[in-house]
Amino acid sequence: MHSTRSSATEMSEPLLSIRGLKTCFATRAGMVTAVDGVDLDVYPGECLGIVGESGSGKSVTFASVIGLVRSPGFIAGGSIAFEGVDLRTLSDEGWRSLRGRDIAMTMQDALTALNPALTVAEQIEEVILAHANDLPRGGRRDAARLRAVEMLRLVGIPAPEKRIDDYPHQFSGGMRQRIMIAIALSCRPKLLIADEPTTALDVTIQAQVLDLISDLRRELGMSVALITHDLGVVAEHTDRVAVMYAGQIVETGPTRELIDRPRHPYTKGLIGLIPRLSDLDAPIRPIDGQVPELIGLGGTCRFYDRCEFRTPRCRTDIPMEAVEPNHHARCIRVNEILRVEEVLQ
Amino acid sequence: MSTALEAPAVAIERIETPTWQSIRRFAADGFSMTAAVVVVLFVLMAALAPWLAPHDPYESDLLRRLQPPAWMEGGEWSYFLGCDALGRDILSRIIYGSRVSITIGVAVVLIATVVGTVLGLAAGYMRGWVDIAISRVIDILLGFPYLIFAIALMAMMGPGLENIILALVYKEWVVPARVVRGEVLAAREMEYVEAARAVGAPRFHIMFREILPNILSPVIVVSTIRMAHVIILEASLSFLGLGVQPPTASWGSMVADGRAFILDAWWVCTFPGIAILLLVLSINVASQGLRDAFDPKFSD
Amino acid sequence: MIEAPTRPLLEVTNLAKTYHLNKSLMQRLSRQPILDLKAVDRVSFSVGSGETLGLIGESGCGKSTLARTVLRLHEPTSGSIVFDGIDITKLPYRGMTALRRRMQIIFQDPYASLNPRKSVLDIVGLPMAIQGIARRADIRDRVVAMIESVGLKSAHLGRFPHQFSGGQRQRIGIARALILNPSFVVCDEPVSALDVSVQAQIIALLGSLKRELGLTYLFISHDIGVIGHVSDRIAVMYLGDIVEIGPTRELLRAPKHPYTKALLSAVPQIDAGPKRERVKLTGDVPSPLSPPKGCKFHTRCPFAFDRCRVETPVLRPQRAESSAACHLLEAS
Amino acid sequence: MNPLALVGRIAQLLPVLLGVSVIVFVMMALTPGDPVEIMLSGQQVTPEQVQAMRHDMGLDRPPLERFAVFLGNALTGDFGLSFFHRRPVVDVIAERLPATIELTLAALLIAIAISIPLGVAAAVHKNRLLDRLAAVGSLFGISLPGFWFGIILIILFAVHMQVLPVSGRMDYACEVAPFTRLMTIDSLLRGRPDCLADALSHLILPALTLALPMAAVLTRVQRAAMLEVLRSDYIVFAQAKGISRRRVLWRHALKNALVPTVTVAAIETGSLLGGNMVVETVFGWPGLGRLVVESIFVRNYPLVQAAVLFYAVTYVFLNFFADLLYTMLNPRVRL
Amino acid sequence: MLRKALTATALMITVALPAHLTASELRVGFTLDALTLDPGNHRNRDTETIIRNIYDGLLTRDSKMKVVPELAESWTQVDPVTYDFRIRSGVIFHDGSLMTADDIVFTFERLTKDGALGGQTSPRKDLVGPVASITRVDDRTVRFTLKEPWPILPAMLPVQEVISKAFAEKVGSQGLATQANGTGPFKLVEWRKGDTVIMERHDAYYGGATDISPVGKACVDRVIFRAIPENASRVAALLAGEVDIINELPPYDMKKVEANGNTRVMKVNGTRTFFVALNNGKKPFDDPRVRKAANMAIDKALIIDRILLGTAAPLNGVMSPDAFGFNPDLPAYKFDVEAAKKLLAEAGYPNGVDVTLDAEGPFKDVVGAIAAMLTKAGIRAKVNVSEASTLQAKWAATGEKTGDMWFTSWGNGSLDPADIFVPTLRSGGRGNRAFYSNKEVDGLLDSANVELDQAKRADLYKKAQAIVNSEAPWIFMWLPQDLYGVSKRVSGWEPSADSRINSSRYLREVIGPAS
Repeated sequence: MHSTRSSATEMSEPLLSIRGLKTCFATRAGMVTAVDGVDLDVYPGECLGIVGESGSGKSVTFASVIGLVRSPGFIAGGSIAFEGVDLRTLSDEGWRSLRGRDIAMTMQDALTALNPALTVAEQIEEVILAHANDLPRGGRRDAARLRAVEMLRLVGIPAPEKRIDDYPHQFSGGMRQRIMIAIALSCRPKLLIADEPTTALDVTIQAQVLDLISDLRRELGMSVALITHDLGVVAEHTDRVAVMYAGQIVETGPTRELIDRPRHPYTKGLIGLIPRLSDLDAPIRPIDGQVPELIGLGGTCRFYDRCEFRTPRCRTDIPMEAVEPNHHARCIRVNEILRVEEVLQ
Repeated sequence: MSTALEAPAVAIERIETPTWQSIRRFAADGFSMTAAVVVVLFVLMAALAPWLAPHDPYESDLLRRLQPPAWMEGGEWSYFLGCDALGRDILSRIIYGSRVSITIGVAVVLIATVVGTVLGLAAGYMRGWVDIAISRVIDILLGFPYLIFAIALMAMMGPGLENIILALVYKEWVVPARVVRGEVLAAREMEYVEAARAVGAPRFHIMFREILPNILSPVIVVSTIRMAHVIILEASLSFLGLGVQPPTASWGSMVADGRAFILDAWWVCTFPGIAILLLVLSINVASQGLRDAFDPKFSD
Repeated sequence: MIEAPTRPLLEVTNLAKTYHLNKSLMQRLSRQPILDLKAVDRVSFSVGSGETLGLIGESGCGKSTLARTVLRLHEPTSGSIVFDGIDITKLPYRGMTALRRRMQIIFQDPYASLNPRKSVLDIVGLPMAIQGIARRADIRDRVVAMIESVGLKSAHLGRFPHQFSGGQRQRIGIARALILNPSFVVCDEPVSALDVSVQAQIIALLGSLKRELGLTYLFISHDIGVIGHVSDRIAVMYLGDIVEIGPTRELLRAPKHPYTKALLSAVPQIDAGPKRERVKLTGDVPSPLSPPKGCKFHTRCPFAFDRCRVETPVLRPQRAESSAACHLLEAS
Repeated sequence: MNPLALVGRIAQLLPVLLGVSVIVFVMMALTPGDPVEIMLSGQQVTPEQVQAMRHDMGLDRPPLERFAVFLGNALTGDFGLSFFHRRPVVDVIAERLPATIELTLAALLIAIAISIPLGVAAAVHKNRLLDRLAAVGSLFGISLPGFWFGIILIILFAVHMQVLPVSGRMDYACEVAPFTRLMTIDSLLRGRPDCLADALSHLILPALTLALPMAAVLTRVQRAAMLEVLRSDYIVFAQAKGISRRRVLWRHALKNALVPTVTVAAIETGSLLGGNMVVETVFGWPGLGRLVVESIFVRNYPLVQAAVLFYAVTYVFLNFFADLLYTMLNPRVRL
Repeated sequence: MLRKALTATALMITVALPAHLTASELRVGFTLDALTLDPGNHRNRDTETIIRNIYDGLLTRDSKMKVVPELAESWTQVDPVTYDFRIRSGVIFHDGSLMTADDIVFTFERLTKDGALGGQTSPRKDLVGPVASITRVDDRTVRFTLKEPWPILPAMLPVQEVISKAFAEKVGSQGLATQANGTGPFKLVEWRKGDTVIMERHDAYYGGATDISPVGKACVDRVIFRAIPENASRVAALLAGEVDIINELPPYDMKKVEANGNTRVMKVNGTRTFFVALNNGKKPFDDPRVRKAANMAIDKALIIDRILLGTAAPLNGVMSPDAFGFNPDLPAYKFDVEAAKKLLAEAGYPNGVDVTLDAEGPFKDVVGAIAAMLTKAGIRAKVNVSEASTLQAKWAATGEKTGDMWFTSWGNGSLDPADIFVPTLRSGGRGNRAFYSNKEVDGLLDSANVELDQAKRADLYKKAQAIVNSEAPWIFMWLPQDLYGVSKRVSGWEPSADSRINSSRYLREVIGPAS
């Protein structure tokens, strides 16, 4: 629905620019390369969807962006530029002032992401106190509280001035998700990383929360990186989408175009296995096989084992290829796939 | 078809049971393995005491009363750690004393674990009045301070090895019982238990075949930790004069006897104490390794 | 009253399941409010032989409790369950054992549902061992055949659950449920813990097994897309009640109950093209511990009126074999 | 805090206390030895006097009747006369209790002061040197036999170095008017730094002996809890907010990670209270534990019964207290 | 006032200096704390030792155990059952009231009347003997009338202390347990239960027994009894100068106490006889030959030398050499393993015999040595260490008599045979652990009990001792000395055979603060 990207963003410089990002985890079994050579841009004001199954590296990519890859993970290579500054060179203090103010994050489950032992008030106020320079001296706490109440009102918590002193567990699941969003947005960040914001929610609540994020994005003029495994969510709420598989981006492009005309076999498969209510007779076509282990990969297309289009030529590292100016795919047979698709239709 | 499939089906693959994996993890942990080796050495020492001890641990020679260890003035190499107040060889008594500590530690924990596991299983799985009854008894026993309970029991039953074991078991079973009950309460809600019920598995099967194997590793881990505890408890009882009968050597009573001489014959109570510390420390280190190996989620 | 299109294999009448959350004597004596969780509140439906009845609802609506109560894994508080003409509501545990051969369950969590200490052979062979219907060697043959038919290899027989991926584990669970040749299988969210690509594999497997073995499914899910694709009929649950039940196409095309409408319209759609008219719900699902009076949905229903706050609507037949419980429908 | 929960706890206490009384009574009744004989051992006495004393102690009544009398009196707070002291049991226990409480509290404080910072630091520096040292230290701590360690401390500090007193609770020259009867606190209240120093010098060794094993346990609990908390989503989320590291650690993490430590500490305090007779014996500390053990030896039934009941009540209330703290630290739980 | 002075002094010295060095005081490291402060409501010697510094008795003993008048000026035995005590005048209680004959009558009636202690009977009743009545004859005379002759009455009176009637009636029996108002040389300052009893000088003290010089007020300001049950701790406290006198100095530590320049060992013959009771009623010790063999199997001298380090006198009978009626001519059983074996064989045990040797924990080492020696002679003794209470039950005169041997002891604070011989060796005696029964001995003891002529009485006991020696119902062991560690800062103090530490009587020349 909000799928048309304004030409303004197309022209502007990217807010966030990731090049060749490589993030590894040192495990007992060996070095797991969770993110392997990801290039990604997020433009001001846009909503970028990142879609993929669990283990595809979508969350780790953005954990790298905000500098919170959990031990034993570490960034092994590449660059992350935010407004032209390479985040990998930041000091601890630099990170501290970036997080929450310029880049904010929401997590999958607000129940675990909100500190159960602290009141909602404290959890919102501390971000405001940490970043806002415009609070009046002497009355910083009161001002922060006022702003916190405002934020809660903004995300649709009824009677926020009464409920602000409650603990997270006293709210329902949907309300908690709103509170988490309020915390993330309380310093008006330029980029919001929304990591599976609705997976833990029921559909009726999910719709409310996604609408809220979309509304706030427009209202605050921020960019959103929406990480999800649900293509339906992507289709309805993002401008552009990047599909990840086994640590790599396999396809990226404007949302509608990518869904209507997928070029990578995995994207195509993914779309094919979504049950469509509008067409109950359309069969669900499973992708055979399993996601490969992320240890010691390389030398072949990662989707090779499961691909119905595979050829011996695929047994090599495949680069991203532009199929249209804004549409890239990591497959050597993009054009043939398009043709097959057209034939089928 | 059956004849064709019988052999190869399994032969193709090496089967790694979860238990075996845990054991391999344990064996790979050098620190814990060292501790386990020390524990084994202590057990061997207890078993081979008559051959290892340089002297008769009961042979008293008043002329050697409080003779200092070998390296001190007045010491002799054949009485390496010196002699106690009755002129008995401390090293030999320590070697023999390991029998008491180890026997009691193993016996108490073994009996307590079996009893506690069965009662804990019954309480946790059957619930209802069985649970109420067992839990009440557990509550009551927990209300007693451990040592006071054991001391009172020892006063009641009189001294002796069997009585110490009983006195400790009477309260010790509560520990595995509580652990097992808690684990069972969690395990009985697991879907695999429901799956067994869904095919009509009898209660006994579910308790002992489905649930028990899954809660065994915490039980084993707790048991080893408790063994260390029980050994200290026995030593404490012996220290208070409620242990095994003299002249049987017990580390706790050796420390107690030596206490009268701490002003200058420090060796009498120092060495048996070190023996307790070493054995208990080894068991604790090994049981921590066991915990890490059996329950990797604790491992950091 | 809600008849299945074919001969009913399972008939559930006024089934209710209540959990007493504070039942200790002391809590009662101290006059704390009694917390009774009515997980399932007098529900009636039937499943026809060979049919798949889909049960959909949001978390906490009581669908899993319903499934387990139907199988007598949980004891019903009231109502009756008739399986293939036999009233099993009050059958003792041992009496149930023989019947359990014919009614099985596939669980949601592929991790918790397999005993981690048992090999595939033991897990899949357990139902046969319990039921005592085969010798050990025969069990093995049967297990091999079964796991091969769910897409595993006979070489996997001696492996332990932790050596399998989520999808493979779910296949083991399916093999276990089907090894006794049951006629009725409850699928309790069998795919919700799986990744989308694996989800599709399992749905396909369940579909083909159904056709091959002539199974009857009670299929539970919170995902309307999955339910839509597997079910012949769909029942929608809200806070322990069935609010609407009807043939799949009818229900999806023309939902009658406002909740069903909202549910359908909330599902994000991948297709471009005309969207379903959005029925926006406000607020959260009330706690099942203190459900609203009258129609339980009235707190969130955009169409609620005075009567809804007082009177509980009952399930009434509508057009085309559907039934729904809503005062609005009565009025029109 | 819900007052009903308190009522519930007290109601829960009753069957425990009844059970404990029955067990103590039966144990005492089955124990050989006659308190009168023990008192009079080796002294001239006529059978009539023995009989009179047995009558005075109520020992000439049948056991069941004795139990009924004991229960009836206990309900009114009367635990009878201590056979040996010939004074009310309640008085005798009350005299000894402050010493035990002071020792226990001191040990608890030391244990907490060691374990919480150490546990947090070990978790933060996981697998680094400090963590390893803490791990080895706590393994040593839980393996220390208290009675032996106490003696070694005495040998070191009192006998060899002679910097600390060998035993006792306070020098008699320190006359501090009793108020709380905890010597350290009374010294402070009365403004006697000399007495405070003296009380502390007596307190430090026994308290340390008791504290080290407890500190070892608590350090491990604290470390494990902290590690678990540090892995949780809310810590990542807190970091993502850009607040200071100190705040993340001490406000977000510690408040949650204290919950298990506090629970374990409360329960450990219970076992400390009832398990310090060994240390009291070694250090000549005039506490309750030693008194109870002596009383068992001399078959001073009324005192043993009352003391064990006291321990049971303490145990239940410490658990209750742990739950209370638990709710304070973890608002999710409501009693 | 004193407190004020003390505080002032304390302030003058630096805080770090131990405050106890500032006053002239005597600090006693004592094995036990007082159980109660009520002189009439205990049967505990240690308690009495402490109380005796606060309360004086009608009579007392000097360090040679001679009974002398204290609160009484003199006493006369009117006839076998009547004693008159003349009371000293002008004796002041600590609260300033005057002691009268009424106080004495009250004290002894409280001890002897049933139910006089708030419904209970004093456990000390027996120690006053078969009293028929105690009456006030005049202001200064109290008469004791007995139901039957009891020659040891004067010997027993030093262990009873006189209380104030008015005070007792005011505070009641419960109050007396923790408060004190005596006529003794020291007033109670504070009792820290389980730990310390602090007393200060009673300035209005009448001066104490006139037969024990020097007479007068206590010369130290304060006396402190501090309970240090652990032997090692008590010794360490002495060596560190924390206390001035300790009791029950373990023999092993004598060397150290002597080696320390500031302390010395003081010894006195105790009053407790140690022996191994042999069960005369049961095989194998029903045979006197076996009992004699056991006596010969023990190298008493070696044990005394090595374990007790020479601090005990070997005994051949039941009585202490210091006791009334001691028979010095008893033959000793010579240590001779071969002879013992021979006797054992004669008795029908050529292959030896297996027996159990019971003992309490504190005597473990001695008993270990005894068992080893017995075993060498063919009496294979297995040691069974139990608590005192368990053993007492096992060996009770009314019990099942299942034991073989018990290493035990019997105290005799009065040093009169009536107090040890009768209970331990008369048929059916309460302390007759050996279950020994000899009609002749019984007859001798009974006659001695009513014999008023002390010389004749002594002869009767001597005869009885000879019989007992020849029949060997026990293995006769020894009479240990009481050992005290005493600071050299204390002078003029002598230990007393009754284990009392009477701070007033002997502490005339305490050197004040060590400088």
